[in-house]
Amino acid sequence: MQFELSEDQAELAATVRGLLDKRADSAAVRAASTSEQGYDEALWATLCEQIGVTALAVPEEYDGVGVTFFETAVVLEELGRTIAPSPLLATTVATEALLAGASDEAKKRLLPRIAAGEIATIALDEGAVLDGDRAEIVLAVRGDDLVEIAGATATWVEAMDQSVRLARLDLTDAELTVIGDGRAARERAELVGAAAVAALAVGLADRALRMTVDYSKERVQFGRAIGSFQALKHRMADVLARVEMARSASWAASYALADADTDADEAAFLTHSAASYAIETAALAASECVQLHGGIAITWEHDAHLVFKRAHALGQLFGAPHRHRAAVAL
Amino acid sequence: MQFELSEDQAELAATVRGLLDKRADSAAVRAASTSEQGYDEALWATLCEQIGVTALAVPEEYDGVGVTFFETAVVLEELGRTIAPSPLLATTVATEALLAGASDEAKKRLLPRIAAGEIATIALDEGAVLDGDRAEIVLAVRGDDLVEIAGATATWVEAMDQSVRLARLDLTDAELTVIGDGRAARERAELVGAAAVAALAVGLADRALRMTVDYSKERVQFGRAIGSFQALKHRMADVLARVEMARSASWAASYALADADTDADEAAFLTHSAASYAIETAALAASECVQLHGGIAITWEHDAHLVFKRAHALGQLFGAPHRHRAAVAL
Amino acid sequence: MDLELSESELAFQAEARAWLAANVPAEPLPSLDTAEGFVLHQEWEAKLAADRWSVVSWPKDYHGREASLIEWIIFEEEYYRAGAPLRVSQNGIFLLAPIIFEHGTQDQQDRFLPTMATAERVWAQCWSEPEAGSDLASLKSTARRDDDRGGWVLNGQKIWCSRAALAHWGFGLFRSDPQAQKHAGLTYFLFPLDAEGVTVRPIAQLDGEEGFAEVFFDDVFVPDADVLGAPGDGWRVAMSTAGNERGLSLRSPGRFTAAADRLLALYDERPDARVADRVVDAWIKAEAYRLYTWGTVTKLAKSDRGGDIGNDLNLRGSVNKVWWSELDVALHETALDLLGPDAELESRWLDGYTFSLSGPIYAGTNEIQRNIVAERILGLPREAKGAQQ
Amino acid sequence: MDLELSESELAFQAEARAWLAANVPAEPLPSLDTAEGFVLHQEWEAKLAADRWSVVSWPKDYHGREASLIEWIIFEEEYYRAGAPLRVSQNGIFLLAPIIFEHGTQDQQDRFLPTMATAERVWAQCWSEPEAGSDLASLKSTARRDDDRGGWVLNGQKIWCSRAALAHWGFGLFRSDPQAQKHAGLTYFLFPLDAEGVTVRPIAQLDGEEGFAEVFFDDVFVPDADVLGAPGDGWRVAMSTAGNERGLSLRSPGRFTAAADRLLALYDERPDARVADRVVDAWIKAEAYRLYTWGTVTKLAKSDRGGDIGNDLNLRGSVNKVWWSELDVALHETALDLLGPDAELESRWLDGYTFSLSGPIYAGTNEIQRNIVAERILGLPREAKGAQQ
Repeated sequence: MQFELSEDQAELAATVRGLLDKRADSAAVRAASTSEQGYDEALWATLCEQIGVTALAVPEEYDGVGVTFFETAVVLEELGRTIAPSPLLATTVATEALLAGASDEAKKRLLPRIAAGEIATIALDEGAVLDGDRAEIVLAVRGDDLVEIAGATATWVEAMDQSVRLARLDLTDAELTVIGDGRAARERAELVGAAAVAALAVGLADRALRMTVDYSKERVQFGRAIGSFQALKHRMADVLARVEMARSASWAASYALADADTDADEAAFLTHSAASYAIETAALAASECVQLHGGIAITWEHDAHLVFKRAHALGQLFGAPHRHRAAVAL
Repeated sequence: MQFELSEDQAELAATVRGLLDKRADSAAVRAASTSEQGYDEALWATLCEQIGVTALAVPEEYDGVGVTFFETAVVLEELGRTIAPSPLLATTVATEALLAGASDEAKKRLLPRIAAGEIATIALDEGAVLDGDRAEIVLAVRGDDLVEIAGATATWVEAMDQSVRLARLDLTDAELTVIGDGRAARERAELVGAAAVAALAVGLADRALRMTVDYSKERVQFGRAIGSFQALKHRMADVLARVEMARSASWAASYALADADTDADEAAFLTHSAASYAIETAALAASECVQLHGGIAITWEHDAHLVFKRAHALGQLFGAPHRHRAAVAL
Repeated sequence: MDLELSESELAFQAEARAWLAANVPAEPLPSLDTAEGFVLHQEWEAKLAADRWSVVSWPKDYHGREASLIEWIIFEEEYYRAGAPLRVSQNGIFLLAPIIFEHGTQDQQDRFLPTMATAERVWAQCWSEPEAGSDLASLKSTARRDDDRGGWVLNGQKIWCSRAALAHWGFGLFRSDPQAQKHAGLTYFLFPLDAEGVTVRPIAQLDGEEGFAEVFFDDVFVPDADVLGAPGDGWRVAMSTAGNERGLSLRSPGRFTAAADRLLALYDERPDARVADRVVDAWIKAEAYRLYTWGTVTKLAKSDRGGDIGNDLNLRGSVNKVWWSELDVALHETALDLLGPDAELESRWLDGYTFSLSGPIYAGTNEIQRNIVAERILGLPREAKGAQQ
Repeated sequence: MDLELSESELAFQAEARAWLAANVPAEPLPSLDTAEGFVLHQEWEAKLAADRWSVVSWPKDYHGREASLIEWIIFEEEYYRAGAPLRVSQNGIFLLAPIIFEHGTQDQQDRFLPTMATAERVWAQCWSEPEAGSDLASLKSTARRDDDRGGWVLNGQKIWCSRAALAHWGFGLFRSDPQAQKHAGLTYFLFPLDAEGVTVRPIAQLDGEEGFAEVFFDDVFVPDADVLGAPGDGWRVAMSTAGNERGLSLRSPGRFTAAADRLLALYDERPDARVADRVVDAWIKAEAYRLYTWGTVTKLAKSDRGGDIGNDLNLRGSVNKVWWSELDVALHETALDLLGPDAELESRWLDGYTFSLSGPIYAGTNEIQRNIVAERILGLPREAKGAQQ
């Protein structure tokens, strides 16, 4: 029993954070979000080549690193802290869907490409698809089938959070190939998506709290640092408590999904718990971040609104908190 | 358009408050709650004879004062402030049920007795009945009928809030007489009950806030009156805002129920709004009252727990807040 | 209690409803914080003014119709229910005009009010400074006396000046007596934003628009004729009851009941049992705010008949501010939950949501409002060192 | 991350589960704050001790089994899951014992720990004073040196002494150096509650029971042998890490996961879609707390291997205190909403509800805990005048 990051996992987190500190500051994130592709291709290349973020959960037989989804979640928590736009979320969900539902042939063909850094995504419904316009591998669940889509026309749809990329797929001229079991793929994709969002949300909430605390130590009003006003202190203390609990829930969920021995119902409960709780925590941390920063928070130059928009977006990608609670069997 | 108590209504409120200040202080309320009858018969007599609290909403043709339910609600708001146990809630609901559903004969027979101060109640379901063991007039809705019950065996059931009297009715040897339309009676009883509870809750919330504010001005910790700590100030400010809004909602609901011209749906919405909001406000005010008083709040001698228990009881008599919201047609 | 509207009030309501039905643009106008939208909103205000709907409670000489307070509230409810455009002139008509009516000279009233009513001249509020976001007592911008020219010379910087990017004139407090401390020694000035020495730098908001601006003052001359109230008396002038009455205290409940109506309509389109409770809760809170406002109106009507409840009104203003600003956020969050993933795609609700975030912040943060409620209504002790955040 | 239990831990878990299944009373015991219930709870503790389950982490010489921290948590989870009685000896084993282990003499450990483990001697915590509810630094009760008799003479009054109405011995801080300020000059004393000069006055609680008492000290003599730690060093002793570890920091999540399980069972009996969301939310929060505790245990295990995370642990204790106490209230409120009108009639949930109200108040109010989190974890500035509520 060791409920903390192992040395390897801690080192992975530190490496990613170090890289992102250098390459994903506010200016870089803004540039990437508003760029043609909507993300930093060079940074993505580095993450894939030097750290192998897309290969972590891919078994060695498919040219992957062969650790687990938990390690991927560790990376996502760090990414969440930066608000950097990244195809890792969509690619991770697609990877796990393939592992859960795809035929051996499809796994052999597609997983190595993902491990090498190709962007993948999976459409679970008719709505806009995460990274739908920049994924090189596009999957979908149609009825009971897991299908691979080639030649779809993707149209970018602008979202409030520019760091989240959504696109509508027009399948008129597309070629669909059945590559496996859609039910298994969907089930896995929905859980992994929720746990991955929880990890991003924990990182985001932590970052929002730090921003708020740092600012409230500096900002002076009425002759005092506003961080010395008890009402604000208590609100920040509440956010801290929630971030700590949310991180515990998020780690347990990712661990359960990565651990074959964990009972499926237990894993599902932990995942919905983590998503419900982490998303709400990120939303609270973000709105306190806006409120305690005051006027500057509603300016374009300041990052508070990026944090806020990301927090809201996370609540929509793989289900809102109340939907995750509704998904828990009573 | 005058959204405030008229001079007569304000005078009524002042008279009742003056009387209760003298006769329903903490000691009196505790004595009454734990007495055999569970209420202060002398005080009740005074309220009925000098102020005619049970006669207010009874038309003059039935020996009543012939004002409206709104005036009764004004009295209930004052009663709510004292936590005094009182048969007025049950009697008011029964009165309105009779006015809405009873035959002329039944009205002629029963309303004058109520106007003269007899306690009445109405059973709307199989559960424990408010004042069921001390009511001289016991009504019930059975299917589509409004019935009068004679000779029921009532057994007092102890509730957490000793100032609220509940009793189970055994109808084995009882005589039931149909006296009118049960559907009309039930509909009116449920709305009037909810609005009456809202009025009690507003008074209670106001009282809880006063207690908390007064105590936090006196109680010194760490060299300061705890009322000077901003976190507590903000919480009390929130309670104040809610009390103000709840009172507005409560007045509007009682007014709507008393005003024949008000659209029925509008009246129902206002009533469920008031109940939902006022009960939640009372619960919040009561728990802040407990928390800010600290240790003494959880002692028997202190009134904080009486306030808390009453707040909880009010949420159970004619529907919990979430049930009132559920009753609002969307 | 008497919640009936009189015959004349009902007639007024019907007339307003009919006029709005006939005149409100079918399509929402472009944002008033865009150059294009600004002009279109000015034209809309002119249209309102032409039929005496822009400032119904004002004297007839100033394009008003001397409507009663109750009529004013009725109009506001109808205005929002009709989904009519935002008021580009709101800084002027809600915040500045009441002060001009109370403290302005006849000359000032004649010069400023008519063009305000028609939105020919749009006003910006220049209130905060970089180091004094919520703490107006620590304003640093200065006004230096210039007897030769018979006026004052303004220097310094204002920030969060709403509408300033496109407005014509501004109003704000400047420190005219460097010796005086805190609230003393401030003077209330009116000034053209194209005056020599004024530089306006728009601030891009998180919705990408420019509703606010920084305004820099470099030896800007303002004649005595454009000083509102007595020199050094600016704080009292700015804080005078009237300043809040039709502003904070009566922030139209219509805006929120209309938003609640839209939320209910959205629920009809996209019913979701898991969100129903919050939909009803928002509806209830909007209604409670409307009812509470009728209480305020009743008190105001009384005060117009002589009773003095000015302070009580200011305090109600603080209760209101916390209430409507947090309700506005909750209303929009609930709507976005109903929209689900579609909420992420640009929509009217999304714009309203980002806009709602500024509510708890501007015009005195909700933290300040709660301090005011706690200290001035509940009488709780002030913070150590009288610090108030 | 590795959430597998080892073979030996699984075996320990199985053994504990089996023993509890065989021995937990079918019917809940009467309240331990009644004379009758108190004795029955003592007997239960003796039974636990006989099979070495009362203090599993203690040395074998003191009725323990030297269980690891993880095993201790496992036992706690099993204990609450089994619905076993409340621990009448909790003040002793959770709050006092860790301090005796860290600061007590060998003689004190030998004299006090065995009877504590068997509950032959039950301990009361005498912490607060009337004017120092949350503010221990302003304790006024005194300890006067008596060299002739080789000890101290206690005078003063303590309040909110939990269990004191029926307990045998008490522990608390007294001001042994009247000159010293605030936290200095306090000494930690152990004393029999039937000693000459001690008067115990029970406090009736809102649930009608007497879990707390006032204790008055009138020239009560305590020999040096019953001073815990060095004279004047009481504050440091009381605040020492160990004091919190197995108390606050590790307030058994089992208690709340078990309550959540009961809530789920109640939902099965009385399903209500309108309350489902809150039922799940409470379950989620109880689970999150359990998981967070595993993180704490991991850190603790490390520190037992030499790492110093004592302060970190105390801070986690403050986070925990706020968390479990507010979760406990929410859990019970949700259960009562499921019960509806029946909630008003006496029930286990109702008792639990009234009991839960004291959670956010005792052992340092949640306001104090939030101050600690804000100032010591987040590093936010202390209040003006260093006031801390």
